[in-house]
Amino acid sequence: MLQTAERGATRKSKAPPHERYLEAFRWMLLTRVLEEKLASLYRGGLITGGVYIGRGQEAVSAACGMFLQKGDVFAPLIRDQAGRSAFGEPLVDVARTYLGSRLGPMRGRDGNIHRGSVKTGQLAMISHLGAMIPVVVGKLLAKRMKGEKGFVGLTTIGEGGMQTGATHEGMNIAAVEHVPLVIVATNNHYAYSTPNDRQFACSDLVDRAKGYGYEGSSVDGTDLTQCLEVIGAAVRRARAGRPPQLVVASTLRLAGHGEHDDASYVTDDIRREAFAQDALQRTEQLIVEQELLNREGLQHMRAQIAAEVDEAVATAQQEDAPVGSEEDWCAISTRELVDHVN
Amino acid sequence: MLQTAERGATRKSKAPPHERYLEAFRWMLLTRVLEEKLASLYRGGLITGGVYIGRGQEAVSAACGMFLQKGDVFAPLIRDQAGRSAFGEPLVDVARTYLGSRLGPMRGRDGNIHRGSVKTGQLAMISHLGAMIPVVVGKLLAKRMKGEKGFVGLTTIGEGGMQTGATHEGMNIAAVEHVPLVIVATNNHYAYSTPNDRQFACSDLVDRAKGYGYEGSSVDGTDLTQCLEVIGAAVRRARAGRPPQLVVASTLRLAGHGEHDDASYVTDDIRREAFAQDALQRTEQLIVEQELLNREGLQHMRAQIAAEVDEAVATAQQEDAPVGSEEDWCAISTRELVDHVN
Amino acid sequence: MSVTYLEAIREAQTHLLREDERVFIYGQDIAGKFGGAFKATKGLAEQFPGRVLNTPISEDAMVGTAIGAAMEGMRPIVEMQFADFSSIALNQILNNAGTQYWRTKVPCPITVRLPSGGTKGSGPFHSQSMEGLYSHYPGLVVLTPATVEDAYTMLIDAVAIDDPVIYCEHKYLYYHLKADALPTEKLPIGKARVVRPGRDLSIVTNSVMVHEALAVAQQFSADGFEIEVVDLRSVKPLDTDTVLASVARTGRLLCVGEAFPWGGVTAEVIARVATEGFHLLDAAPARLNAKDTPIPYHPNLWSEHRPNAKTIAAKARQILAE
Amino acid sequence: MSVTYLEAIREAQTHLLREDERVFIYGQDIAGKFGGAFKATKGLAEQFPGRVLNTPISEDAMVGTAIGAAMEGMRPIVEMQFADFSSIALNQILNNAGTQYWRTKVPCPITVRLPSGGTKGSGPFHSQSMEGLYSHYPGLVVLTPATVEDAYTMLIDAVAIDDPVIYCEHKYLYYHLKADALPTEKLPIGKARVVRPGRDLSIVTNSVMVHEALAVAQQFSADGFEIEVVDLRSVKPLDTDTVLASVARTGRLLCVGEAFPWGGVTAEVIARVATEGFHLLDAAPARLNAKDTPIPYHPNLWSEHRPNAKTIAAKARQILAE
Ligand SMILES: Cc1ncc(C[n+]2csc(CCOP(=O)(O)OP(=O)(O)O)c2C)c(N)n1
Ligand SMILES: Cc1ncc(C[n+]2csc(CCOP(=O)(O)OP(=O)(O)O)c2C)c(N)n1
Ligand SMILES: [Mg+2]
Ligand SMILES: [Mg+2]
Repeated sequence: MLQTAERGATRKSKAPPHERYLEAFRWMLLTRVLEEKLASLYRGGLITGGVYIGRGQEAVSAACGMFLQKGDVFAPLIRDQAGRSAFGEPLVDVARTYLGSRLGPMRGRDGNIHRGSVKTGQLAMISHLGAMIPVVVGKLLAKRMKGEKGFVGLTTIGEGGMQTGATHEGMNIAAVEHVPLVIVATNNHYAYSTPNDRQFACSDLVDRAKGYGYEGSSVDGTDLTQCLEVIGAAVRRARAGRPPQLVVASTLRLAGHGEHDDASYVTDDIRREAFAQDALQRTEQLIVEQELLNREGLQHMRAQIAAEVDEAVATAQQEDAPVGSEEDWCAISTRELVDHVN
Repeated sequence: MLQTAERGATRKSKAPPHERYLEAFRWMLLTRVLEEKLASLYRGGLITGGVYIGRGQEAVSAACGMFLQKGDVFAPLIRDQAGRSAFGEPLVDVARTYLGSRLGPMRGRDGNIHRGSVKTGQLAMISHLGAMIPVVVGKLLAKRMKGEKGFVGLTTIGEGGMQTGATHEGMNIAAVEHVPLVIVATNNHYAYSTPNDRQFACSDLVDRAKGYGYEGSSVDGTDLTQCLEVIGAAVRRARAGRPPQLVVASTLRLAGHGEHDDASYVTDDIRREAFAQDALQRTEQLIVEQELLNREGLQHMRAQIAAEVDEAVATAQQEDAPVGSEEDWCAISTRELVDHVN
Repeated sequence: MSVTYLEAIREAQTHLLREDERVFIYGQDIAGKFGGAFKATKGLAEQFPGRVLNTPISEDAMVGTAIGAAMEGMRPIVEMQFADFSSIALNQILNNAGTQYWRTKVPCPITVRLPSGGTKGSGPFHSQSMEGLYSHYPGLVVLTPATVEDAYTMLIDAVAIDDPVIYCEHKYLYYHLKADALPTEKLPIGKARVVRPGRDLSIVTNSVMVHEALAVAQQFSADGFEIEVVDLRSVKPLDTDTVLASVARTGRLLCVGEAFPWGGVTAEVIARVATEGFHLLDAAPARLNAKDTPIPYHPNLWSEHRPNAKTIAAKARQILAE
Repeated sequence: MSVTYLEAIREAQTHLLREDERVFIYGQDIAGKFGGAFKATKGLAEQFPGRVLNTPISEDAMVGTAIGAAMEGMRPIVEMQFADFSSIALNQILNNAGTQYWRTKVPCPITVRLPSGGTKGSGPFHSQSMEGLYSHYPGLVVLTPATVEDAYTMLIDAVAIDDPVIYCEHKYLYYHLKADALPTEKLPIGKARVVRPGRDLSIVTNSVMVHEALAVAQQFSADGFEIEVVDLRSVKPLDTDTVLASVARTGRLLCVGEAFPWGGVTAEVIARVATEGFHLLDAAPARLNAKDTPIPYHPNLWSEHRPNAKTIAAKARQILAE
């Protein structure tokens, strides 16, 4: 759908499903099940801090994770569980972080959606939107300097986050450095409670691509086949040395901003738009229609996933929380340079 | 040249010169004479701080000032003497600022290019590039809230300044607020010593317009007729309630970044480009060719300008400098809230 | 009827929008039915059409726009969604708002509301106390209301001030603090308040830590020690006179703050007392701040990271024993 | 042969690029023949192709990119064109670089060079001293070399440190300060230096003000007063021990800094001495900073705005008379 994408087109994909369609579906389903579990733990008061889920964006996110290889850089944001899982994040990392186990990748120092780890090649985001983009650029630049080859970096952003100065500077510097970067921007039509018309005034955010020297593509984020094709192609182009890629996906956030938010500001009109379809439902429907999996197959997958999620949660729940009095209160790694301020 | 501008086209203007062509030329010439004087004062050690001049950009800048009316907002940058003068900045304000007179609009507190004043409707820039854009947006928003009508705001930026986060956020918020803003960006092919290829990677900065929901136009900044037409039209469109306007002018900076800089990094190749022409020379040539003014007329104008500039400088030179011991060291206007830190 | 700290902020804004047509509010998610991440503007957009405006996620431009509007005669209030995101707007705040009047004589009456300070589980990027950072630079007034009453009157005063004001409202106090009614009296901006008189030790503090200090004072009172608690209210200007008067009474000083330990409010207060009131001190002054690491997410870590009644009490005991 | 402060910075970078292939330099106008607004990288791009890179005017992205590269094993040096423009990168520095190791265990060895401090005619936006601002937040090492020798060794050490370092080089010293040769010895980072021993008064200071203090010490020596001058060198970590030892010798303390007066280095030093060395003090400590306004452009105003030998001497006289 490079440049010439039909915007908002929601016709049924005519093409046969992408070869990795089923795998993607599994990541999507895993995400849905996991996030519903997290939401229910949150409602039960068992999670401290916020829970932000990717409901409606699972197709986009799964595709983001699936085309990355070992050695690639992935900087996910708050609605990227599917991509995180697809790129290899163990479920127990998720559970440990949310449930405050001291064994989680952030050791209780940072929480929930801010997790990341060297082991999984996933950067731990800071909250300030757009700030991770130049960090990915720097990693890619360094890899090139070190003589590595064939790598890409992928990071995600929302239509709201695209309006930060950090995003602009990061997108531009990536193009100047000609690093193999893919930015997948999801316009889910809300940034917290703010609709598009108070966020930007261009007719389509993919129009930003040209102004940075990126190649731009649009994708219906509720259509998994398209997501796999378009994001897969963008990753391939970046890997082949083309300029940075901007993919703009269209969806509706099918949840509150976080689980504390009832999203009552989402209008009925917008819920009737084509981009408001549930990507997971659409995918499942196609799977059933095209008989990629039969009922039992589906049921089996569901049961397996539920068991995996439950196990991860159960593991984390048994683990100890970090203990304040044992904490190593030292912000830098060079211990002899710690400032002894009283 | 809206949207469809032939890029880099440098064919001679076929159209008859703009009706205000001669007036514009006078502002351009005034600028050249004034800035040469400032440069020579600087070389003579009579100016503290930097001297930044607009050589090569006089046509763009003159056009920026000429279509503004009383009540409009103008936020000039460092190469905008022509626009400042055209919009009504008295020469003595310039001389007083550069020569450190206590009677200058900045009272010695800020210098040279940072001047501005309520009286002339010209904002005093801070150095951080892009930071003035949202300030103009705020002024326009406030004017609308107060019920004023028919106003516009115009601000300028360089191709380097366009890469700051502040510019991005400011441009975007202007479009979201739909304020009558015109941004005139001059790509003079260098940001200090940095050429375009380390500054951005799109093929033309006017391509940014669409991504913000702006109307974009390109202009040959060495061609005064085009500058008057294109910038005049952009100001008219903004005033008529069209979306914000981005005009991208092409020139070469025909001086050092500042007068301290010999610009030896400017390549010979680039000096041979069409955009490297001297706008003032081109204008004068056309004036002579088309007999808009005869030799005496030109000579008279020159002499008059020289006299005005000399008078302003002479006035400022006789005035006292600010005195440290008499300075009112108080950063806020609410005197009872001054912090008495020792 | 009772009114929370958060409601007081909303009521102050209602009052301001009603009484002064120059006032408007600018920020992320503050409009519509939604009324802000913390609901500080709930209902205001409907009540005052066109004067409570949602912005893009552009902190720098939000403040830049407010500066322009203020220079044009308006009285914008900018709501940051969290204080921590004001790092993006820092350049506009310090270098544009903070220098505007001094450079150009044009007043710049913006009020930037910073939902500040730690709460359980908020982590490194939603918990910061930034008053020290803003106070370091010239040209700003920096306020840290600690009570419902102050939250109300100081916000109204902030908007009336002809200079840029950084108004640090503490998120922990939003719901935890209640008063019977909105205040009918006020202490002017720039004055600290002796919240509890004492004779043995002055605890000088601000914002949420005022309440921890009061708890400690209460507890020590049972043992016969009378701790005086001074709520700074405004950290710039800082009311040195009231602090010195307190130290003159008690001879002992403990400064407590929730911010990071290097520099900031507690260092400034101690520096003032040491330089201007050295002979009033009967013992070494002391300070207690958060630890010198990012603010941890996990409640177990967070509660150790910041000062609390227990650690304040321990410090107080030390000083009293000297 | 002689070497200036600026040349020392260039030589340090030459050494670093030569000895450590992980090092690269990233900044505006630093490459090509041009070699930087102050020529701190002059010749380096030619000598080390591909390792001295011009960036767009994007301070936030410059630092963000450096952070990513550092996490990937490189040792980037970021040159800000002026310290004042680092306000744009502040979020990346404080919230990303400063928290990285603590949150993720991944070290973030970036060095950010800030051409700092006032020079004649530079005005509000090209003169700032930002060490206090950066030191307030956790996770950073903040250095302010005051001599040619320190400029050289501390920059080399900075890049070797596994944590983010803010290296504040003073623009006034670039050309004004000369040494005979590059140093062959060094004091480790984190140690302050007693530049001149004394017994009557300790002046604790950093960066350019070390030289003003030395001038005053010299002058007082003629009157029989021996002033000890302590150069902090590193403001975070701050070498409290050396400062306390000095105050133990002299009993009197004056802190001098070029930055704004509220908070910052001088407040921190006084707070440390007052809290940890109260009984060492024979008189009230004092501080002297710039005035609490933006930094003026005009030389007549600028020279009154910052501390100088005259105002330091006046303060010193006051303290000695107590
Ligand atoms: C610089 C910055 N400002 C404000 C926030 C607070 N915030 C967190 S998520 C969010 C909305 C993001 O919207 P969008 O980018 O569209 O992503 P979505 O949540 O829709 O996936 C906001 C305002 C932030 N994280 N960073
Ligand atoms: C945020 C920021 N970073 C750095 C600078 C220093 N600086 C001043 S002018 C300039 C070059 C500007 O180039 P451009 O925007 O193309 O304008 P030109 O000078 O070519 O007119 C730089 C880097 C600045 N003023 N602001
Ligand atoms: Mg969104
Ligand atoms: Mg330029």
